[in-house]
Amino acid sequence: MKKRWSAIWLLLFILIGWEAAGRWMEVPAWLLPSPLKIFQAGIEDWTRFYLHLLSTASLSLGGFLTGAAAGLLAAVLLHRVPGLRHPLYPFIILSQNVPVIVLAPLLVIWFGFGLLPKVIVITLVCFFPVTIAALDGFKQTDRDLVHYFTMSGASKKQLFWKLEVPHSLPSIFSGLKIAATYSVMGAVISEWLGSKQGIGVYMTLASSSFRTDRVFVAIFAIMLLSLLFFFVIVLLERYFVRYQRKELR
Amino acid sequence: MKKRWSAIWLLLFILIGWEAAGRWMEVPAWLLPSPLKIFQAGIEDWTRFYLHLLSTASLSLGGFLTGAAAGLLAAVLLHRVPGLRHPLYPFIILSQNVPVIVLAPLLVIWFGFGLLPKVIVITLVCFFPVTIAALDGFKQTDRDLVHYFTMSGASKKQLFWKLEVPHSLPSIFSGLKIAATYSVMGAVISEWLGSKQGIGVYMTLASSSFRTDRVFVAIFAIMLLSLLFFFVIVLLERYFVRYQRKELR
Amino acid sequence: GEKTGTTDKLKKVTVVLDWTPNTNHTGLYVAKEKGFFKEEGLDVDIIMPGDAGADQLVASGKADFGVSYQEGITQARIQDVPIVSIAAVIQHNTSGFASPADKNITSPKDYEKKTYGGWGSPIEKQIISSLMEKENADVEKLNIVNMGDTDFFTAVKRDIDFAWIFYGWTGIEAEIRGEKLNMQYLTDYSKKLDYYTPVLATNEKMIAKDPETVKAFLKASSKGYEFAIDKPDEAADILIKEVPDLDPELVKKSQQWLSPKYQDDADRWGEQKLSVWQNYGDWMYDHKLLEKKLDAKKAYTNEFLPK
Amino acid sequence: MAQLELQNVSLSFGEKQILDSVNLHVNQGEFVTILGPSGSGKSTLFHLIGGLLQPEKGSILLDQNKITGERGHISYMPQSASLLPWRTVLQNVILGQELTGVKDTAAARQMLQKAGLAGYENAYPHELSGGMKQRAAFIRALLSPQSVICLDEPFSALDELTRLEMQKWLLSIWQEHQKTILFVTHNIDEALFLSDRIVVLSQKPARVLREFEVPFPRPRSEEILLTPEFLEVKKEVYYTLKQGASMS
Amino acid sequence: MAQLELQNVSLSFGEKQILDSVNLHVNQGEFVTILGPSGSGKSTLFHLIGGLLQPEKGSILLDQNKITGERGHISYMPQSASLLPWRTVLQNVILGQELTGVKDTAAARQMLQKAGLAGYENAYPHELSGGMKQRAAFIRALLSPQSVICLDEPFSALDELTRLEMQKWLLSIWQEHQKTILFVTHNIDEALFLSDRIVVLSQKPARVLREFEVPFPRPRSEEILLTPEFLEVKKEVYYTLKQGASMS
Ligand SMILES: Nc1ncnc2c1ncn2[C@@H]1O[C@H](COP(=O)(O)OP(=O)(O)OP(=O)(O)O)[C@@H](O)[C@H]1O
Ligand SMILES: Nc1ncnc2c1ncn2[C@@H]1O[C@H](COP(=O)(O)OP(=O)(O)OP(=O)(O)O)[C@@H](O)[C@H]1O
Ligand SMILES: [Mg+2]
Ligand SMILES: [Mg+2]
Repeated sequence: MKKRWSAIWLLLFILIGWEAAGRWMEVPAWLLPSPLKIFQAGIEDWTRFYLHLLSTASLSLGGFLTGAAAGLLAAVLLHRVPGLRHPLYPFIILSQNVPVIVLAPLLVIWFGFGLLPKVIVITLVCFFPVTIAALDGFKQTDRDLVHYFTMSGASKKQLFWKLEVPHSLPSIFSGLKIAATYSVMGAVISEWLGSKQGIGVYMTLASSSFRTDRVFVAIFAIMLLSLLFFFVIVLLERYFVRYQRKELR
Repeated sequence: MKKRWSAIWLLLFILIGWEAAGRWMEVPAWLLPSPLKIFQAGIEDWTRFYLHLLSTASLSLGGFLTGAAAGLLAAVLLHRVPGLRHPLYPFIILSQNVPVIVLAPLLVIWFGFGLLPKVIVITLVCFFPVTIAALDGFKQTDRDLVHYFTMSGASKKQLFWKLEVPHSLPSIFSGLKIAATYSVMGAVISEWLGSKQGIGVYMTLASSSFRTDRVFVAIFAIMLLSLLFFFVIVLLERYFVRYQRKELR
Repeated sequence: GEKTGTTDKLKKVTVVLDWTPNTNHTGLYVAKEKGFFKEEGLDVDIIMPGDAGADQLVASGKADFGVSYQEGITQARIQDVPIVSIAAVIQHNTSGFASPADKNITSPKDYEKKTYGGWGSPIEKQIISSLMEKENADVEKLNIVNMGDTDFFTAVKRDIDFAWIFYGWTGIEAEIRGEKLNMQYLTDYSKKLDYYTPVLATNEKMIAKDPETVKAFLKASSKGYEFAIDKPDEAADILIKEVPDLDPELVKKSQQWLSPKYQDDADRWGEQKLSVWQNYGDWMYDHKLLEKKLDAKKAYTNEFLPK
Repeated sequence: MAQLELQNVSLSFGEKQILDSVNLHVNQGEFVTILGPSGSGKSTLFHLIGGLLQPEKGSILLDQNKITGERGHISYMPQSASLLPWRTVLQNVILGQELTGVKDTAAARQMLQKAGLAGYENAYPHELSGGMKQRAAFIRALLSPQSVICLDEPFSALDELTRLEMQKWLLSIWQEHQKTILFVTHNIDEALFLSDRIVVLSQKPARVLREFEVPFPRPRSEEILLTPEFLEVKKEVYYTLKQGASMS
Repeated sequence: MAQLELQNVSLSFGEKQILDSVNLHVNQGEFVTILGPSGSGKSTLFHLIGGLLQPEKGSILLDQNKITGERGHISYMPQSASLLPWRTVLQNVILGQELTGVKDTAAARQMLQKAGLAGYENAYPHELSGGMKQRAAFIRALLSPQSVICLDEPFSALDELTRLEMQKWLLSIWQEHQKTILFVTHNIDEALFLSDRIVVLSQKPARVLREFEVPFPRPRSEEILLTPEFLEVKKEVYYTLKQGASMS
C-alpha cells in the first residue's frame, strides 16, 4: 500500500516546493501562479468548469474508443489479409504526419463543426500506437505454439482468437496505454476545431485573456483526466493478463 | 520485389485519382491544389525550401535521438531501480499532457528561443512511446531464461544487457517506430516556438498567405521525412532482430 | 442567446471569429443577445475556428461570414480566394510595436540593436523597415526572432525587446497589470499602414446569390456595434455573459478604450474607403509582398451597410 | 489397410537434406513406433504429416486420400509441451477439442485425475513440473477428436512408474477407441512394450533402416520386459540403431 | 567432506507443501543422483540450491559456508533447454562462461563437435531438434566455471546411443576436472551407471526416502548394465521408488 502512495507524496512535495519557491522568488501570478491560486481559481470556476470537463472527458472517451477500435481493426486487417500489409503500412505512418493545421480546415469543410471531425482527429491520434503495438505483438507469437495450432487444424480465425490475440495482449495493452494517454490531448486539440465547450476552449479563452491561473486549472484537469484513463487501462490489463502476475519472481 | 512496390503503385493511383478528380470537379487551387501544382510549387521553391527541409530534418533527428535516449534511460531507471517506478510512473504519463501552448512560454522563459527548448519539445514527444514499450518488453522477459540467468549468478547488469535488452528489442523497436514517426511532427510543432527556418515556419507563412500549394509541399515533405525515419528504424530492426526472420512460417 | 419557438422560421447563419472572442467582436455578441439578428430573420451561430482558419471556411462557404483582416483578404484575393470584406470593425489601425517602458524604446530609431519578436512573416520586416527608414535607422541592425505562440508578456521577460500588439487588448492588459508600455502605432508613421483590422467578410457566392442575408446580417451587426459605441459598459457585460470564461476586468477596460474607435471619424460604422485598400495593396506590392497588384475595388464593398 | 501412408517423402532445410525418400505406413488401428538417432528427423516427419511442412518430393496419404500439406487430420502431441501460458491446465487440455471438435470438460477432468493432475485443473502451466506439463500435453492429444494420433516422445520426462501407468493407459485408450497411433520414443523397451511395429530411422538424412514386427501377443503385461525373447528383440533393434548411427 | 549440504530444507508454494525437511549432501568430487516421482520437487530443489527460491526452513551450505538464497555458486542445466533464441548455438554454449568466467571459444567448439553438433555452431536454437537443444544446454553447463554442477534430466531427449556417449563423456570430464555433480534423472540404469550415491525422494511433499551407495567400481563399462548384481540393485531402487509413490 505504501508504494502506491509514493507518487502522491512526491506530488505533494512538488506542489509545496512550488508554492514556497513562488513566494520566495516572488514570481508574478500571471507568469506562474502558485498551486493555491490555481486551486482557488478551480474552485471559483467550478460550476462552469465541470461542464467543460465533462464535455472533454466524454469526447476523449468516445475518441479513444473509436481510435482503439480502429487501431485494432487496422492491425488485424494488415496482419490477416496478406495483400494489404505492404501497400497500406506506409499510409498508416503517413496518417500521423498530416498536421492538424492542414487537416482542420479540410475536416471542417467536409464534416462541418459537429462531433464527427473532432472524433476523427482523436481517432487519428489514438489508433496509431495501438496498430503498431498490436502488429508487433502478433508478429512475435511463440513459434512452437503456432506450430501446434496449425498442425491441429486450427482455422485462421481460431489461430487468431485463441492464440495470437491472447499472446499479444500485453503488447496491445502497451499500445492502449499510450493511446489513452494521448486521447485527452487529442480531444483538447480537436476542440480547436470550433467547439463551444471543453477544456480546450476554456484554456484558449483563459490564455487569450491572460488568466494564467485558469490555464493551469485546465492543465491540471487534462492531467488528471489522462491519468485516470491510463489507470483504467492498467486495471483492465491486470484483469485480462492476470496469469502474468502469478509469476515466481 | 513486387510487394515492395505495391505501396508506390497505390500512391501513384491516389495521386492520379486526385489530379483527375480535381480537374473534373474544378476544385479551386486555394482549397485543394492538384498534385501537379504542388509538384510545380515544390520545384519552384526548391532553392529556398531545401534549407527549411534540412533544418527540420536535423532538428527532428536530434530530437529523436535525445528522445529515444531519454526514453530508454527512463525505462531502464524505472525498471532497474525498484524505488523509482511507483513514484515516477505517473509523472511520465503527465509529461504527455502538458499542452505545448502552456509549455511554450515556460520553456521560452527558461531557455530562450534557441535550439534547446525545441529539442526539449521533440524529446517530450518521442520519449514516451519508447519508455512504455521498453518497460513492457522488460516485463515480459521469458521466465525460464530469467531463472537460468539468476541461478547462474548473472549480475543485474548482465541480466539486463544479455537477457532483458535483447529479449525486449522487438518491443523497443516498436516504440522507436512510433517515436520516429512522431519526431518530425514534433519538430514542426517545436518550430512554433520561434524559429527562423524549418518546414513549420515555411508552412505557417504559406498558410497565412493562402499559398495552399506550398502548404502541401510542406506536408509532403513532412510525410516523406517521417517515412524515411520510420524505414530507417525498420532497417535497424531487421539488422538487430535478425534471428526472427529465419522463422519457418 | 435566447431561443424561441420561432427559430425554425429563422435562417441559420454561421459566423467564424478570427480567434478567441474579444472586444473586437462585441457588436456581434450584442446583436445576438439583444435579438437584433432575430429581428432580421437570422439565427446566428458564432464559432471559434481554432486552427481551421476563418478565411478558408468563409471562402469555401462552410461559414457564411467571418472576421478577417485587410492584410489577409488582400493576400487571399491575390491567390484567387473569393473572399470579400463587407465592413470595417474598427476604422483605424490600433496596432503597433510595444515594449516595456524600462527598455526605453520610444521611437523606431531605437529598434537598432534590439530584438523583435514576431511570427516570421516577411510583412513584419517590411513594416518595421518602413518605420525605421523614416527615422533613418537601419533595419539590418535589428534582430528579428520568431516567437511563435509565445504571448507578449512572457516574451519580453526574456530575449525579446518589443513585439507587435493590438493596444485594445494586450495594451489594456498591461494597464491592468500596471506595466508601463512604450507604443509606436503604425498609423503614426505611415498613412499607408492605416489599414482595416479587423473586418467582417463573406464570400463572393454569398454576395451574388443571397445579398438579402448579407444586408440583414450587416444591419443587425451595425446595430450591435452602435449599441457598443453608445453603451460600452452594458456591451461589455453582454460579452462577458456570453463568454463567461473571459476576464471581466480586461473586457470592461478594453471595451471602454475600443468603443469610440469602432466608428471613429467615419460617417457610419463599417464604412471602408477605396484609398485604404488601394494604398495598402500598393504598399505590399511595392515591397514585393504580393505577386501581382490587388484589384482593390473587388476586395471590399460598402453596398450592404445600412444607409 | 494403410490408414496413414508416406510415399517417398524427401525434405531439406537449406543445404541440409533431412529426409531421404522415407516410406512409411500405419494401418487402421495399428500402433507404430519410430526410433532413430537424435536429430535424425523424427519430429520433422510429424511436421510433414501434420501439414506444417511441405515435402520436396513424395506424398502423404490418409485413407487413400492425398493430404500432403493439409492440416488438422491428426491429433498431435509436440515434443515440447507447448501449453498456452494464459490458460489453466483444464483449459489447455480441452484446446484440441475446441479447435476441431466438441468440448467435453467432464472427460477432461477425469483424464487429468487419471494422469495424477487432480487438484491442478486451475493451475497455470508455469506452476507445473516438467513431467506434469508433459502429461497435460499428452491428455490434450488424447482428447483431440482425430483418429490418428502422433505422439512425439510423450513420456520422456516421466519417472518409470508414472511412465508405466501412462503407457498402460494409452494402450487401453488405443484399444477401446480404435485409434491409430504413430509414436516417437528413444526408449527401446517402451517401443517394444507398446507397439505392433517398430520403424528404425537412420542418422540424417533419414531413411527407413528396417522395420520390426513386435511378436508379443496382447494384452501384454510388464513381465514380458524380463523375458529372454524380449531381450533378444531388443538387442536386435539396438544393433540396427547402432548400425544406422555409425553409417553417417 | 560435504561440499554441498542441504539441512532440513522445507518449502511450500502457497498451501501446497513441496519439500519436507530434506537433508542431502554431496561430497567433494562425488557424483550424486536424485530419483523421485514426477512433480515431487527435484527441480524445485535445484532452484533452492541455485538461490532462485528461499527455503522456508533449513539452510544450504557450500564448503561449510551458508549460501541460502545466494546465486552463482553452481553451474546449472535446467530441465527445459532455455537457450537464448537470438544467439547462435556457439554463443549460447559460452553464455555460462560469459556470466561468471572467461570465454573459451576453442573449447566450446571442441565440445560441440564431441556432442555431435559440429556444423551447427552458427545455427539458431529453433533450427535444432529437441535432443540437439538439450545437448547444447548440457555443454553450456559443462563450460561454466563452477565446480558444482547441477544437471536436471540432461539426457531425457536423447536416443540410447547418444545418451551413452554423453554419459561416458560426462564421466570423463567429471574425473578429469574433479567436479562435484548433482544429477536428476528418471532412468534408474543411468543413475546406477553414473553415480556414487543415489538419493530417492518420496512423492510430494518430498522427503528423502532412502540413500543407496552404488557398489560398482570405476571405471565402469556398459557391460555392468547386464550383470545380475546390477539388476539386483536396480530392483531395490525400483521398489523403493514404488513404495514412495504409493505412500502419498
Ligand atoms: N527450422 C529448421 N531449420 C533448419 N534446420 C532444421 C529446422 N528444424 C529442424 N532442423 C534440422 O532437422 C534435423 C531433424 O530435426 P528433428 O527435430 O526432426 O529431429 P528429431 O529426430 O526429432 O530429433 P530429436 O530426437 O532430438 O528430437 C536436425 O538436424 C535439425 O537441425
Ligand atoms: N511456481 C510454482 N507455483 C506453484 N507450484 C509450483 C511452482 N513450481 C513448481 N510447483 C509445484 O511444485 C511441485 C514440484 O515441482 P518440480 O518442478 O520441482 O517437480 P520435479 O520433481 O522436477 O518433477 P518432474 O520430474 O516432472 O520435472 C509440483 O507439484 C509443482 O506443481
Ligand atoms: Mg524431435
Ligand atoms: Mg523437474
